[in-house]
Amino acid sequence: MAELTYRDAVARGIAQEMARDPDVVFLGEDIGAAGGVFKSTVGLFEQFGPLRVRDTPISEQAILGAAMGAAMTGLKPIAEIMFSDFFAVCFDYIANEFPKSRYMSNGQLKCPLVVRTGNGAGSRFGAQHSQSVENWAMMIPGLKVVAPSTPRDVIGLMAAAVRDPDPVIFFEHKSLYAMKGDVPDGEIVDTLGTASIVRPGKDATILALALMVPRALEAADRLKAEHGIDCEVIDVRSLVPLDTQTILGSVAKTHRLFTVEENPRLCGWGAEIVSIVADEAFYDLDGPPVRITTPHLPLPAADTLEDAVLPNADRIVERVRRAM
Amino acid sequence: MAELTYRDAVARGIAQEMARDPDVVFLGEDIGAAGGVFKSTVGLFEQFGPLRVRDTPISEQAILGAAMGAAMTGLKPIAEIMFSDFFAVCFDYIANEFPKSRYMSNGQLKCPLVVRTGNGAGSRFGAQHSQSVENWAMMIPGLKVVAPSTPRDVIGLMAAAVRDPDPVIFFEHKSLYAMKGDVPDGEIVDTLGTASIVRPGKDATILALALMVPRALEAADRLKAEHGIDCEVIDVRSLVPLDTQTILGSVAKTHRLFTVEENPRLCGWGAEIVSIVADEAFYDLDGPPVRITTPHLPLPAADTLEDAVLPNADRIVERVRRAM
Amino acid sequence: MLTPALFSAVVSFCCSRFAARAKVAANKHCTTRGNAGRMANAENRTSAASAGLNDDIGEATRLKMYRMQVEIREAEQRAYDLFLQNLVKGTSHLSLGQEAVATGFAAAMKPGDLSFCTYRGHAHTLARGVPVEQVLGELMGRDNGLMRGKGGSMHLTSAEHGVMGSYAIIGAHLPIACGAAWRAQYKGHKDVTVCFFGDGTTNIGAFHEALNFAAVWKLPVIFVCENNLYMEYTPIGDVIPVEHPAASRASAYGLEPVIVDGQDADAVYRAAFTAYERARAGGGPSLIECKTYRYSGHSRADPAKYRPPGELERWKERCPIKIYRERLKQFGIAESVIAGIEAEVRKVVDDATEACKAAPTPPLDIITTDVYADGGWAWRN
Amino acid sequence: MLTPALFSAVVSFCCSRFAARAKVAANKHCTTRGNAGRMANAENRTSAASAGLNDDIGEATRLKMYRMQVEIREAEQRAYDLFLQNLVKGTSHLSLGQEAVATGFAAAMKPGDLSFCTYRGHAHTLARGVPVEQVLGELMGRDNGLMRGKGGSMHLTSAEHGVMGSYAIIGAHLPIACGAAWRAQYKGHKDVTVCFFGDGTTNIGAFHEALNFAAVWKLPVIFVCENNLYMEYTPIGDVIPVEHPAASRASAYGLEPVIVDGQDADAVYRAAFTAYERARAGGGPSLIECKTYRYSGHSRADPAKYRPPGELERWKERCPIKIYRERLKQFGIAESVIAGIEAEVRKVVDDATEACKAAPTPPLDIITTDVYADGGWAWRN
Ligand SMILES: Cc1ncc(C[n+]2csc(CCOP(=O)(O)OP(=O)(O)O)c2C)c(N)n1
Ligand SMILES: Cc1ncc(C[n+]2csc(CCOP(=O)(O)OP(=O)(O)O)c2C)c(N)n1
Ligand SMILES: [Mg+2]
Ligand SMILES: [Mg+2]
Repeated sequence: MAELTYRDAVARGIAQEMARDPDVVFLGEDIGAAGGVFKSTVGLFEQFGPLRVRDTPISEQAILGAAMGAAMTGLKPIAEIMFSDFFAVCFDYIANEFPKSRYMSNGQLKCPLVVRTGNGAGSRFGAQHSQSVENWAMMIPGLKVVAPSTPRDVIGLMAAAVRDPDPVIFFEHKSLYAMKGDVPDGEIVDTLGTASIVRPGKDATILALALMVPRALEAADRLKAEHGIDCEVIDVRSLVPLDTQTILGSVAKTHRLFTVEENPRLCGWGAEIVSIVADEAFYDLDGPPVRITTPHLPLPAADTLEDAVLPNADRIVERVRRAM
Repeated sequence: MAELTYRDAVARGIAQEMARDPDVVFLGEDIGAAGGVFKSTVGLFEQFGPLRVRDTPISEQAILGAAMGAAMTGLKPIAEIMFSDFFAVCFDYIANEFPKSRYMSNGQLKCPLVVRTGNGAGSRFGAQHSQSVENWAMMIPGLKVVAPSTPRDVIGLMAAAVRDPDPVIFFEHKSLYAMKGDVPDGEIVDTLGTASIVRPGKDATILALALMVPRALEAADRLKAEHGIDCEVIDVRSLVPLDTQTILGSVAKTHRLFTVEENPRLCGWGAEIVSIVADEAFYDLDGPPVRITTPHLPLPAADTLEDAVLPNADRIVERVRRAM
Repeated sequence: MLTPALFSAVVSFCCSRFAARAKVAANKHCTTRGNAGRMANAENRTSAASAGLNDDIGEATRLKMYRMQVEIREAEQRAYDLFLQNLVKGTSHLSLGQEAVATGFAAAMKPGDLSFCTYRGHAHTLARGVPVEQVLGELMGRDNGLMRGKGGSMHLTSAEHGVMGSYAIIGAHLPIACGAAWRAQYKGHKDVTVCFFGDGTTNIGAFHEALNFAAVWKLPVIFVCENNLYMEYTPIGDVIPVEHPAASRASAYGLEPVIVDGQDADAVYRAAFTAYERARAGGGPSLIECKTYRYSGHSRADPAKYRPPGELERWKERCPIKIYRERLKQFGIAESVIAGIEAEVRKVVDDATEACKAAPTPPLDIITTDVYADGGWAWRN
Repeated sequence: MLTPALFSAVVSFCCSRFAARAKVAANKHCTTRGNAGRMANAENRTSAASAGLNDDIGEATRLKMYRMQVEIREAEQRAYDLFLQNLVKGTSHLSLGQEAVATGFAAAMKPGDLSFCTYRGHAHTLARGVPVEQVLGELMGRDNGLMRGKGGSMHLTSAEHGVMGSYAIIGAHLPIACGAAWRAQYKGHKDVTVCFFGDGTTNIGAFHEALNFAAVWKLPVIFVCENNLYMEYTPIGDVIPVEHPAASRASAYGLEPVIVDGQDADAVYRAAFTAYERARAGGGPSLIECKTYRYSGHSRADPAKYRPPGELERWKERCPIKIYRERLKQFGIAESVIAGIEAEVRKVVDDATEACKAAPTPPLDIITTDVYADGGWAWRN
């Protein structure tokens, strides 16, 4: 067991898989000798060399296209898109190529790759470098989508993603890179499609993802201490496959549902889950399911403004208390 | 009053606005002398000339970027992206540039433009030319999003979109181009942000968009005739702004909600609306809100397969009947 | 502007090299030159350049190439007939008139070499040996189709033949082809990836990213621009500020401009052969522009009214099949042999047509297969 | 490869033209040449080329350009100090060492000309006359910021000064600049649009689409590549297969390659002037590569350890401000005048700093303003 930052966990997760399988290759902008702009890939270039850890031009379409072509023909590429906002410049691969080639070819082609990216707000980078775009990936049939919230999950889900035979979009949260957590020694391999109950409770279910998980946990503690409301907090972890069993099971127990989403409101992941719960667990619900999201806005840059728009423990406490 | 196809309504809608305002310009691939690949812009080149109706290279980023730069500085461009699937090659403009420049500049910049595009399935074009991607636009804060279902609405909403001071994404449905409808003479100007109740009813609310509207109407007729269920059908028309008043008002009356969505299921527009209704009208609902969507799949090409995946009247009838 | 004079300086004329056996040094391009107008009238020159030079290609290859061109022509004409009978649904983009390009490249390939095609990919798919029945079956949405109807005309794929997909978003497959070539480079495999696309495609961002990427990484990939003079309905000259959509851009990627007469399968074969050798020897990518012309509209919906009068006729005089038929005769192949090939091909296409007409539509349960590698489509537990 | 020899043939050396008043024919480029290594040692040559040639630029413009370079330098150094004091939040990308490019272009602009900048856009914003206080205020997230903190360091915008935004997605603004230029062309306005970007940006798809589009439509837009030798932390030479990231690509768009010494504001001014004249006369776009260097890291997070030893020092010898200070003296400007400018600028920056420190943070209610043109953010009724 060691204490590791989320940032270092990224490098360790990738290293674990590259050491295991020589077909795992890694490409992206400034990921090599420079160790990545978030310093989350430090040491990989030294350990695995320039043929397996390759710097690219600023050509996101080429990066993802090359990853796909390599994946189709036998490699297991990990591609970095530096900020998830840049998915917009290479979205054809994410939306039209990776997820459709197996289907369109009736199973002849495969696309086992991982796209990892820095997602989310909190760094005062403004509207084009701070977005939470998990729903951009979740809405596309054929992709798998994960977003870990702890160093341990980073490693375990990275391993699961690399070993998965389908394209996986791997969202790292920029504001979690400095966060520390305990990580067991040795190989860690997790399972895609599994949510985890990070705080059991009986009065309400709170679903959260990535940076929102610690905030939901803080809120749950305060709701218990200050208002006697005992919330179950679930780290959704994997949007596709979605662990609806765990979610529906929790709602069946607590009878109340809250989602805490960093994405701007419209068509966020919480909307999908609410629509599933409202359909399949309607009679379990004792009250309206409530979504706590970043308002439907571009993100402002200034620290005071950015802090005011993201869901935080205060807002979660206030919203849950009011609803219950 | 004249009978017009949806296809011809596009050209008439654009012509109406170009005739009114010399700052309205139109650009896209093969839209000029060729009249567009769907022949929906026939005659505009002849009427307004090559300076106002401009063919472009196959450069979707240049098309949308140029539209934006022109809009910022005083023109009112209409840009065609031939198939909405191609939003993926120019998504940066749709997701990161159009909708954020006003906000980031604290109101200094403006972006009054329209992107019109052929959306939706039914033409046996396969997975990369048949998608319904309204949710790709709906999820982005700062955009407005409309999807007309009749020739009259095409003209009226086109006028509203062109006159609107914000970026509007205008989804034309490819399988509606041949559809005919009555259109009044003279100028038609509609209002963004208004849904329309296209069939009043009292037992259940069915929300539909574009090609799904005629299918929902057919289903409603059959539900009435065959099962005595009297459905109110609402053509949502405008996803942003969203006419939540009309929707919530209808649910308050019928106490049941169904959405009919052509988009693949996850994070579709219906998810958002269900989450709004479940939160704000929970106690109005007499049963679970149900989403009828294209399954979460890439679209198959063969006619028999494509027909089997899209929501149709049979499936709507069956699903509503089962739920009631 | 890159002036014609400058261009001449850059391009090395080496029609004469066509005379030599195609053992060209791997890092030197064999380059010819022409433009649309000239091409249409260049039959004499081309024939002259090739006359008496049967040795570097050989009779077996030539007969194979003739058969292939005829098969593509017949199969695509059949596809058009079937469309008129409402048996081909959806769209389809034919290569009538462009057969020599697919044929020349496929003939120069080795097994294991990979092809990346566009929506206009029937020709390239057939040229790699995929049976006509499977191609027509796919166009007709039948269960015997190459992808059982799930992909359709624009996405023909046959991994076992090295056809790694047909792509319908302009330019998307150029970066993907880079990736396939990267794998070969990384693994030390000797296969080469070829990627076909049109003149209009040279204006999209992915083209630029792929060419730069391939050149910097020295990937074994060949980019083949089939310049058929039109993007969809717009002449290519209206949307580029240079003379040649691909060749005029080659130097931006440190590549030599290469222009080939796309109506002459021998010329294509030789250029392809050289580029394959170069790529296999580690010499990196090539960008080859083939001047050609499509006889039909852009897609089934297009009557092609935008052509200037006489243009189609001029290019039909340079029909690749006509040229090649004459070539075979020049080399002493008997009319009966040629006619025999034609009859055989026609029978293949007839039989394929009947088989497709008789084939069932796919069972509906394949709709939910192969979204994911587990065979299914479950996005939830 | 575009060989050096060929390149020489393409580029017309016309340093001598710098001697003439900048009345260059609008459709002919004034072109100079150099590369990174040579530039660093080319001080003598450059000075020589400019010596005694004060007449085509004039003292007033020169003093303005000196003041501007000093202001950019001082303001950015202050931004860095404020970052170390944790008063600048978020990221920031400085142009220390690149001041001559922004200055030379801005000085050649007319009112109404439009600038499109990148995240590394403080220099270009200041050069158009935006007050230092508003720039620093934005970096510090204060209510006196140019966009009241809503945009941040990477999105400086001042429409009233013609600064039509700073864009943080690589390449995105090149097509947008085309649109602004299209509007001028369509309306018959005489303004010209200029778009600044880096060497690394030449590899992204949007660059290619924009250059082609601008050239085909003959738009009055100037694309300025500030080649500071690095994309983020990777040397540009590692990611392009040609010598010059922008100039080696010019011919792909029918444009002339133009390379300018980006450390010499006079050279930049002259190249800019020529390109503006050309654009205003309907001669279409220009692509200008300015060789320059950034003294700081890529962004505030970057210690720039990837530089080879000595490189920074060599380039610091070619500091644009040092060069220009000497130039002024050569032209007989008194040391006291120069020092006076420096003192004035320092006071401006000091006062701005104090004003920003004293300024309040923005009120939270602006969070929900200006999403839409109605002033609000309502997506529903
Ligand atoms: C990104 C994108 N934009 C537009 C289209 C529509 N489209 C299909 S084919 C085509 C013309 C392509 O021209 P070219 O590259 O010359 O190939 P050709 O069809 O002539 O073989 C266009 C514009 C598309 N499929 N993808
Ligand atoms: C599409 C996209 N990819 C990557 C980045 C991250 N990024 C920001 S600046 C930069 C380097 C740009 O290099 P260059 O064009 O040379 O400009 P410079 O920063 O040197 O001025 C990169 C890769 C981005 N902002 N947008
Ligand atoms: Mg073409
Ligand atoms: Mg740079």
